[in-house]
Amino acid sequence: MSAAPLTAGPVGPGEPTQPLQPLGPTQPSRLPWLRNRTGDGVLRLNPTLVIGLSLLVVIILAGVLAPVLSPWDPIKQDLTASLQPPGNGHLLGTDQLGRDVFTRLLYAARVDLRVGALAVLFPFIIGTTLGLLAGWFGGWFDLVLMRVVDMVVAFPSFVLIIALVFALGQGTASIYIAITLVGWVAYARIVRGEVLVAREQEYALAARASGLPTWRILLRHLLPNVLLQAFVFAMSDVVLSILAIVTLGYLGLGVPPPTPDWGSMISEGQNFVFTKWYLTAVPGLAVVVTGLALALVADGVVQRSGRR
Amino acid sequence: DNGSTPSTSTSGAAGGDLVIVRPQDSVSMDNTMVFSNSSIWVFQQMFESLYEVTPDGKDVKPLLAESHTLSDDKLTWTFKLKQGVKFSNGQPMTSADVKFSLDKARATKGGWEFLDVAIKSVEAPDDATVVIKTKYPWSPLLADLANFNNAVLPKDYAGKSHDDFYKAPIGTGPFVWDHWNKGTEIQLKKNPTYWDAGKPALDSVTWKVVPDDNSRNVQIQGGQAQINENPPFSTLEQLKGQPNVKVDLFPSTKTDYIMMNQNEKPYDDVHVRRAISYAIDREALVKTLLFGNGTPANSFLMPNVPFYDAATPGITYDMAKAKEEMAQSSVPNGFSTTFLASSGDSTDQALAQVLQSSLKELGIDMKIQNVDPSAAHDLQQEQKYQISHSYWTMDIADPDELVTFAVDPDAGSHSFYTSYDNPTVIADTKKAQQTFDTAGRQELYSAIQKQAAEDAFMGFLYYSPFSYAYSTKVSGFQVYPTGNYHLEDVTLGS
Amino acid sequence: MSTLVDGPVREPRSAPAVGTPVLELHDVDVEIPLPSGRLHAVRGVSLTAYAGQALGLVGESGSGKSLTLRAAMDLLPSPAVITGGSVVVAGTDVTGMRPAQRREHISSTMAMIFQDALTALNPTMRIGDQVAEVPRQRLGMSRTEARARALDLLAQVGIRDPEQRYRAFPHELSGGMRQRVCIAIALSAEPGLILADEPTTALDVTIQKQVLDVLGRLRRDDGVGLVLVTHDLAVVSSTCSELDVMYGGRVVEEGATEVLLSAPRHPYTAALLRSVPDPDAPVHRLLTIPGAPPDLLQPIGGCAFAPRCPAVVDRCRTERPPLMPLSAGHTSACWRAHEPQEWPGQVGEAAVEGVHG
Amino acid sequence: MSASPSTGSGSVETGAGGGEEVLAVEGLVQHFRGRGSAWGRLRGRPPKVVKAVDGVDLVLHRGETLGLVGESGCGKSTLSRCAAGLYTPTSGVVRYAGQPLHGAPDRAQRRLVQMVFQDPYSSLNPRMTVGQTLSEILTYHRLVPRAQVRTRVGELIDLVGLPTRAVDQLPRSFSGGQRQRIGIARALALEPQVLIADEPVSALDVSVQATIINLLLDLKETLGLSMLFVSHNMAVVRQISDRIAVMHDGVVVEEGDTPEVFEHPQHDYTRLLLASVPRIGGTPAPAPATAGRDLR
Amino acid sequence: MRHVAYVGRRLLSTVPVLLGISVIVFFLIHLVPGDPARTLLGVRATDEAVAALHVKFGLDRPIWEQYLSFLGRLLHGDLGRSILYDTDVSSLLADRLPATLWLLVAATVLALLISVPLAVLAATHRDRIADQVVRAVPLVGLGMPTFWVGIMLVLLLALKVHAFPVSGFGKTPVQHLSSIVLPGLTIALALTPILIRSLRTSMIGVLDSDYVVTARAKGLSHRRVITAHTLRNAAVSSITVLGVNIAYLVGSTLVVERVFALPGMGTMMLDAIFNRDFPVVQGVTLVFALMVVAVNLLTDLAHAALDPRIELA
Ligand SMILES: Nc1ncnc2c1ncn2[C@@H]1O[C@H](COP(=O)(O)OP(=O)(O)OP(=O)(O)O)[C@@H](O)[C@H]1O
Ligand SMILES: Nc1ncnc2c1ncn2[C@@H]1O[C@H](COP(=O)(O)OP(=O)(O)OP(=O)(O)O)[C@@H](O)[C@H]1O
Ligand SMILES: [Mg+2]
Ligand SMILES: [Mg+2]
Ligand code: NI
Repeated sequence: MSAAPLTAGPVGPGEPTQPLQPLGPTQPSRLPWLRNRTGDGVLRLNPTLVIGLSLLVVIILAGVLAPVLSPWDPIKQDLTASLQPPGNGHLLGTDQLGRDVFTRLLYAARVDLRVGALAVLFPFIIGTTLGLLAGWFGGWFDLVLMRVVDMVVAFPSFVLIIALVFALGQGTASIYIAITLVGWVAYARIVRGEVLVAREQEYALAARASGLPTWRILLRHLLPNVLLQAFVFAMSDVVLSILAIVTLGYLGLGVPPPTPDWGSMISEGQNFVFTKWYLTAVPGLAVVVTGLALALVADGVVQRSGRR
Repeated sequence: DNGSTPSTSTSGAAGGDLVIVRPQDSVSMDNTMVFSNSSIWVFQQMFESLYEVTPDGKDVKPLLAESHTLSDDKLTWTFKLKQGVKFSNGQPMTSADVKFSLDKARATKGGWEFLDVAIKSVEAPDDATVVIKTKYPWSPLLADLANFNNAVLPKDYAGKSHDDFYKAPIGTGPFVWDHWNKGTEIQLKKNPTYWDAGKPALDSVTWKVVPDDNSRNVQIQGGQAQINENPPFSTLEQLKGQPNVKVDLFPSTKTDYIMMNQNEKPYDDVHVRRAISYAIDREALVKTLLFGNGTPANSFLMPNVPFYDAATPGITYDMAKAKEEMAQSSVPNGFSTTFLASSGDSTDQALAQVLQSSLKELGIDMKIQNVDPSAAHDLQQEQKYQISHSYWTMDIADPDELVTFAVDPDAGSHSFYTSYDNPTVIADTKKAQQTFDTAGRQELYSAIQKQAAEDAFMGFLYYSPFSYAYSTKVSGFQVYPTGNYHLEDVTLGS
Repeated sequence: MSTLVDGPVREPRSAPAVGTPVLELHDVDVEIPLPSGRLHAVRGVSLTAYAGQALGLVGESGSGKSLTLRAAMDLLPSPAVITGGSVVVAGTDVTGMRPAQRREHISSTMAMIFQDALTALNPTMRIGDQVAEVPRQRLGMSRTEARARALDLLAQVGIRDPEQRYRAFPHELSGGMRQRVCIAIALSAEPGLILADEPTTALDVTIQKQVLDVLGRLRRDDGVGLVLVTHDLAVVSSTCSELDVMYGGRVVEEGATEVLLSAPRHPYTAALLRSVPDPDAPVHRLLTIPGAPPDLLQPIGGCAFAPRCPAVVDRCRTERPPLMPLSAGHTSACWRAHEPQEWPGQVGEAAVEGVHG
Repeated sequence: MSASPSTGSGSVETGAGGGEEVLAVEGLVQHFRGRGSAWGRLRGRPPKVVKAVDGVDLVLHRGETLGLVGESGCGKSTLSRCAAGLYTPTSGVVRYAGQPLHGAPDRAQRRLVQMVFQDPYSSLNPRMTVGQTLSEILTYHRLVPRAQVRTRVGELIDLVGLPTRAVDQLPRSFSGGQRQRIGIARALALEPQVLIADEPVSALDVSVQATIINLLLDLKETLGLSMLFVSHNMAVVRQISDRIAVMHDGVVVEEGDTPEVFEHPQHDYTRLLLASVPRIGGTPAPAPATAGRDLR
Repeated sequence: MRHVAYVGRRLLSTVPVLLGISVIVFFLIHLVPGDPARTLLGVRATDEAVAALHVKFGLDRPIWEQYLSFLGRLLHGDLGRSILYDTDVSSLLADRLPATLWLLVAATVLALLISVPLAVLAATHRDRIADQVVRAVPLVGLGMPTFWVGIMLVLLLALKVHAFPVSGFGKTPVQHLSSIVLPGLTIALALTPILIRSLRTSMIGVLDSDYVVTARAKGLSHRRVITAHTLRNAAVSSITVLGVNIAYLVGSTLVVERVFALPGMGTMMLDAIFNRDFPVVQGVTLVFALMVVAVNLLTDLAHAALDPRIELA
């Protein structure tokens, strides 16, 4: 009878004579969402992702290269040149205090992207951690956490953010804290839901069957697989955070002056909507484009991961 | 009322509901206690005092009083009341009502009673006569009586409790109470038995709360409202461009200041204050913040107040001098400080940023701390600030109200919350209160204004008018320099 | 397994006489445009299904069986499209018809059932309503008529207590019952032919048997033709009289089931047959087919099975073998179909070596 | 082979498979609580209980393959997961070499019973390469010195018949059959004594199924593994098992040597099962005695 | 019947959530710096007057005691008295509730009217031009600040076209209806991107599912396939998305009511925050939370009604 040697050679007339799909470089990309479906590590991007990423890169570059792109200082005032119409060296004219609107627009990209990203980072970390633990361990921890989530969710988040920013005083730190206190629940919910599914997947069972310790299963096996949805949500969350900041600006609670930010630019321009519409429209458009870019990136990532 | 009507025609059709839109609601109808303009401007349509401010804001004229006489010792004032005046509940107005009202006004605490401190007693010898005795000669008395806190209310609140009365107040004015949906609107109706026959023309007046600047503008254009109370200067240009909308700037007594808290170092140093005052480019502020609708201030008093001295050598923009002063000061190399600003107040925001960049040239590193308006207000009053912005509008036609408030640290406001304390100025203030002849008072007030400017206890910024936008259908609308307006002369065309 | 509750035996309205062709596919090509290229999934498939006859369609996973059926039903999943050949339904070429007309013609002649009955039933609609839908919407019956018809159909496929089950939702039924509801739905349009795409793969053997029995009975009693897609040769063997074997998007062998299974004349059929374990005769080792199925994104020069074929000769790699007749009704697409005894001994030789254990 | 519970732990019995008893399932009961509502839980209302396994005794001998068959949902997977120590049973014990398996503090012990899962698509972590999956467990269990991990991974991959370059690939670049091989390699990495295979071929195409069955047979022979093989495919079970246990509604209704069960089924359900098996070329089997039973 | 019991149980289960909410509301508002009494009494308020007001509103007692009495009064339906307006909070709320409800209903209806047809269009023309457009255009809306959209709508539809009143709420139901369109649309536009995407995704999932293929195999008309077999099933998952976004919707009334000068609870909330009118802030927040909880309950019920697989356990 055919006794194959223990370690050598394929066993039996197995299938693999040329079984594997064409392979790319052996070392796959470290960023899982940048791999394509066949996992060959080549960054073969889909059009949605390409458009989204390039828009985002343009916005980021606009912020980073602001000093190169514009000769003006975003903060320096020229009260003699207040509210100049576009032209005359000012691409988009000047604001009430004679500052170049275009320059402020560029610098605002820095501020808003940073604030938006940071305001999402903390809830992302906190919510993901809690959701992971709740989904895995269940029990009273899950029960209590979900009741807290119910409570926070019952508040219109905006009401809570405004109240918190009020309570904590105006400033970016308050914005971070308020958005974090409100925002973590979404991540906790999403990740918990994903974990509940993933933990029943056979690979999670297999990891347990292999006798691996819990922390390792959580970090190495579950987390990478549940992160996608949280990441996708984070993309739209950045937009929502920027919008929250913009709206706080409208209510006078946004990023403190003179730091340029799209929200305060919009709210400063509000009194001129009928005469100098571009003062609000252009920063408004900047928010829209950023939102579009992030949404496209999120879309592209989802498409790429093969989920719908 | 026989004030001249500046707005042209008076031939508008009678009747109609006038809708006034405003950013905030009234707080209360209690005329003895309330400080909010949005309350005052409403109850002034229902309540009338013995005297009223003249349209130029510089004098008073009789309203419910017919005439007065002053004793030689200048301590006893005797007033004859106008006859045939009825309250809106039909009850005739008598001297007993006046006595009741003045006694109540003086008895309040934390309200406007400070205006009446000089009054010793009020008597009503007969129905048509009121006698007021003062503790010492008190020249601003008529101006004080013209204030709304001294308005004439029915005796014993017409049988109601204080609280109930103010829920549906009764007065002698051209309009009577209808309803108040707190936070949204107040409506007053025409007083059909108003003593000045034929007035008012309107059927009713409604004040609606519309917090958003653009919404208010748009409502005038859309015909849902006729008068927009104080649109920001920044929106005037676009308002002027709209058909059927008229924009008026009424001379006012509004003055803006930079407050510097002398309890906080280094603002106790006059050189620092002067340096900052020199560093403020008032012309530029008028141009950018007020869009040219104002004038730089040279005194803490305003041109529409009696005894304002146009010749006061106020501090004007001069960077060189500012640096000179700075060099002489205790902090020649600058310092860092925090500006207390109200969030959501576009003027505050802009002003703070302008100041920030000017002070940078003096080596002063100024941060902006934004808190919401009521917190800002609290912090100013508790003097928990370093540098901040505030403004003032007169309520009476006499400078004493403001002068006491601004330079007398014992008057309860710690010299406009700056703790400014100059004995000469204080002495002059007291003397002026008891001086009756115009020339004498002028001399004293001029001295005060000059000294105050020299001490730079505040940075006087600018005088600005009251802006109003209204539908071209509205005629006869006029705002007085004190900020109040009379609606009995207003008519609505179709 | 069920005894069929006797309902009134109905003559299917449109059932053609036994032996007439209901569905003919001529050289049908199906392609799927994908970002990575055009996937040529079905490559010139021709087959004919007759009324009253059961035709089996077997082949490896991905060989294009489902797409062939769905092409016939005009139900290709987007973005798949028919790019060549013609589909003739009840004697009429439907390829040129307007979509609505085609839909109407096809669905009044043929019906389709799927592998997973749970997903093939609308989870939010009562099963009775789903069965009554065609009579009500398409056959113009009144509400009560349609209901009576549905009850009748449910009884026909062996659902007990149809009155009571009428109001059930799909999730309240067992897998076998669901699959039979699907059959009832398929029957509701009184088709001449049922296309069944792996209707029993999701079921276990006992229930599989019940479902196959229902289908068999329909064929015998009502003359309803059947095209049965599966990769289980045993199922085909006990159900179908004719068999088509597909590989790499083509039909590679065609003929009577009995003949094909006893004397396969295509190496793939032979290999497939040998890799199926026999419940009655365990062997030492099963035969396996080395290698992977062809990449349908690429053009295939010769025989698609050549890279895995033990009997491969040079010609196989360069020239594609057409379906060649061997005997009456038996064709094979292999250059060496005529000499099965010459095929080299494969590893599968071991398979007959002896009973294990 | 007897279906009776083994008498006491560690007792040695000889059956058709021969050899000592390695894995024993004794009186195993596994109930699942239905989801129930949070409110119901607060009020202590008993949620619905699913009796997936309801009192099963089984014994697996060294070197033997025990086939477990039964209809869908009868509790096969639950039983095998319990047997692999993945679930805490409601009652009853699973013993490995006489020692209770569950709650065993010794990870060396637990690794001796390993499992291959049914679904080749969900049983591999999609974000770990084959090499990572294998070396992770090797490193964690210190089965080989760190320096040799890579070599050992290569050996394992070789053992299940995958090419060496598979090490650096993610699961999604493998076909179902190849994935199932990876799953087997993962189980074998821990050098188990007992392999529990829960329907390892039911998701696979017949030709691929054959390669996996052959692989398992070879491994069993070369490594001397004991195996619990779960399937609902009678033909496959017959091909691979020495003994067979038939499960129905959470209990084992019949157990015996494979040819015996196939040729002389005792229980009605077994007969129904066998009668339903389609056969190539065979005339359809005669209807069994239980025919006509309602289908749940 | 089973629905009634289910609603009852769901209502009971909201009790701990509401209690938690009351705690958050109460303590949150006390974090806000500043003294409501001072804010109310104004510039020259004496310390005695402030203290008296403190006593009147119980602001002098320890905070936990204030909470307990707050809770006690709450149980009697007493939300306290507004410090700013010196009126019962409950009567203030009663005044303001209609406008907000009108707004929310209008927003939801408009959002559905816009998103359902577009989602159907996109899903049935998957990956074609119509789909791309329907998917891309609302994305633009995702980034637009609500107040800005509001202003733009007023400019366009009220001032240029005169189709709707610029702002305000009117007095009669007919006036309410015409005044609520623009604000409703403003919120709806913010909501549609999310709704369209979720509905489109679930529609595509449903359209790809075997039962829709079965329905098509039955020869049913396209219209019937969409209405009877697709929409309802797609709605099952989208209704949850709508429910989740209700909180967002309620939150956006804050800004939208301000832009359109609607006398609703959102404007009252902002006023109250700016004036430290604690009882009003508490009252409004509670009512908001109640509304969110109620809507979530409704969506759960709708979900259960649409999907027979849901067990009402
Ligand atoms: N919607 C689709 N998108 C992309 N490729 C598809 C799609 N549907 C089918 N294919 C591909 O088309 C080929 C044929 O598919 P088909 O479903 O007809 O195979 P099958 O023979 O039915 O296989 P199975 O036995 O697995 O059901 C396969 O390679 C499959 O991957
Ligand atoms: N984690 C769980 N929670 C609740 N019920 C479960 C769980 N796992 C299994 N069950 C239930 O227990 C019963 C037995 O399930 P099990 O998966 O063991 O059956 P099986 O024989 O493996 O079926 P199949 O052949 O379909 O895989 C089923 O009714 C199933 O729904
Ligand atoms: Mg298929
Ligand atoms: Mg199972
Ligand atoms: Ni052997």
